[in-house]
Amino acid sequence: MTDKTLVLNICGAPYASLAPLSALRFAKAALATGHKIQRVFFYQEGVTLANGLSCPPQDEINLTKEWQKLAAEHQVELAVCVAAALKRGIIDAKEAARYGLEQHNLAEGFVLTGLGQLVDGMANADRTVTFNS
Amino acid sequence: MTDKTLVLNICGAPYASLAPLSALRFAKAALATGHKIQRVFFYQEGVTLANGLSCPPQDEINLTKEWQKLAAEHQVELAVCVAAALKRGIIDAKEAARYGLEQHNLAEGFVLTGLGQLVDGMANADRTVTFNS
Amino acid sequence: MASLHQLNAQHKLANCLKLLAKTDSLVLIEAAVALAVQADFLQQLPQGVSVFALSSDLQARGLLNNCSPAIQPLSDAEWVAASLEADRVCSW
Amino acid sequence: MASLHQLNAQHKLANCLKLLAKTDSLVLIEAAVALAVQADFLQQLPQGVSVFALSSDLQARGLLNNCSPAIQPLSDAEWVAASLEADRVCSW
Amino acid sequence: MKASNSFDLLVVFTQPPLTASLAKEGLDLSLVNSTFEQQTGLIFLGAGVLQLHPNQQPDILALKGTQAMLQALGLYDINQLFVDEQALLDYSLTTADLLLPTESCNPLQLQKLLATSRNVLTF
Amino acid sequence: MKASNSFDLLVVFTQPPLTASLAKEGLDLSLVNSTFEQQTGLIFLGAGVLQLHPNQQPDILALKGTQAMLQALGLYDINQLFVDEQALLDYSLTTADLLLPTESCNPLQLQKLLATSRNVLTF
Repeated sequence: MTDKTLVLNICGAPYASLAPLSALRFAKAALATGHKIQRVFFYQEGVTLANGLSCPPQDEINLTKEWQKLAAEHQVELAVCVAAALKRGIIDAKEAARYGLEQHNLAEGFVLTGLGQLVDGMANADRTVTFNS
Repeated sequence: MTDKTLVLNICGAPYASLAPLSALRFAKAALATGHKIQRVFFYQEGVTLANGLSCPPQDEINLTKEWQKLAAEHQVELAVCVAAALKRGIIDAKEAARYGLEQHNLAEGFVLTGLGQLVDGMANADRTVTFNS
Repeated sequence: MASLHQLNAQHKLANCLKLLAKTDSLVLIEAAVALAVQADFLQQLPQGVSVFALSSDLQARGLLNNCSPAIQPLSDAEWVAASLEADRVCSW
Repeated sequence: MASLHQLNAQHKLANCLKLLAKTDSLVLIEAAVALAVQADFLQQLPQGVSVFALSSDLQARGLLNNCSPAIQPLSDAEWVAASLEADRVCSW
Repeated sequence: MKASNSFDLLVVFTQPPLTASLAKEGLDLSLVNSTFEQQTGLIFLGAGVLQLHPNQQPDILALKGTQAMLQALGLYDINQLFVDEQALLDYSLTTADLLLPTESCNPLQLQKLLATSRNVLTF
Repeated sequence: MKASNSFDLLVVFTQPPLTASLAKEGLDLSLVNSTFEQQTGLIFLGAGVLQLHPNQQPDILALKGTQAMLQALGLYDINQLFVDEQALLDYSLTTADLLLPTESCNPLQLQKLLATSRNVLTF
């Protein structure tokens, strides 16, 4: 049962759902028991975790930072569905330029990408686990 | 039944809910039948409508722009709960400076304000109508 | 002192029914208009409750013609009027 | 070819039950752990389904000690193991 | 039941604890409402009665929970808490089990609270 | 029922039309899945059967709807659509009423579809 490859699919927003927090618990437990998280995909409202401008109260968990930390420590890819993100106003510098916007907000460590990355992940990982809103 | 004062309380996000769209329909019908929209308050996930970086597909309705237009034409106040907004990464230039952030994204025409504006609205309007997620 | 209950999702019906008095009204909006074509919906309501559903929401989902005759379709203007006629709107 | 059904909200139970085979398992997570202390929950399930609930989610809500003995609390590590032992995870 | 209750705002909690931040946002609003000298009543409906379940430990999930806010209600003169009698039965609870003093209400009593309040918000 | 079905991905629709953008996002994923040569099956469960209700006019709400995407499924070789027999009864529908050809399934048949698919996503 050790050394399996996992893909996590996060579809719920922080605050409106517990999806990013539950997925974080799952990811930590998976890594601690010898498995690999190949990719975390953010779809639907889940893309809002990648908003780099969120300022939670100081005494509350900052889920965006927690995911950035986990991804950096364990080389986990944080892939954000670009179509879902643009609709919801999560945008990197490159897309902002393309849309003529002066500001951008994609948090460091997250990458805008296509739905194909989720499909590829589901096809190749040993197990895909979704966290809904 | 004419000339009543209304407050609308929008608690659901665009895409994840129909709250901003239903409230827009309600507001247009209310204005068309002679009533006044004193204030629109955005709470919970509703604050994400005020994200000025959202780029919906060109063939889809842009709800942020629709609300900006309605507000400008009818002098409607678009009040966004500041605590709910900061947590979710909806931030104006002033708050961004306070938090040491280089970017900001509050859409034009929306104002960050306290929950007191909702309480004041409910206490004084003839009717408050909430649009949940 | 009647309330207008505004229901926007089917799964919120159980809680709505706890506060729905027989002198109150219920308006189905958004995806909750699906209840208007559901076989056992009306018999769950207390006798006497007036039930409305937003016309545009029904029509957008193809349900206007299947809607039970006991449920009255409302234009957006009638929705605003019903919200003002009631003593309060309780949104679920 | 058994599935692990991951349920995170009480109101999704009705749809989950439509796909829940008697050889499948069910894990209650997040606020759905409230089902673990609800009087008529277990009798809605097909005979034979193994039911789990996340220990931390129960404890965070004060429900660990009230949880039915027929429901097995899972640590996060056991949750991962259960997700890998099943043939697939169906998240509601 | 205090039959003459009439609230400026009735806040209705319908979800179990730690369902998104719904309960927290409902309590924030209740407290602000009270600072505006508006009479506030709270109803715990359906699974919302679990908001008052004792021994909650939200810190286990690194979450904040609402226990401190619930304890603060009294300081804001919010003392009228009503719980859904049927929900207590569904979750095998009595009012004595709950975190705060509450009044158990049958459907007609709950409906009367709504019928006599100026505004209502559900969370 | 085509007993030998075995899908790489089963996409389950559970909500009525125009419930947020859930159905659209499920269909987007189905189409992309197909372009990756992955076998895709769709189940319309509970109120999800209304996704296939005829005469939808989402433009009345200035919304886009999913009719064009549903019509495109065949071009992507997605022809296996299954509907929940009980839900058809609940909404007084038959498969003949629906926008696309579908197969009506009882609970055991629905459960078998899940048991023989590699991955599943619910919308």
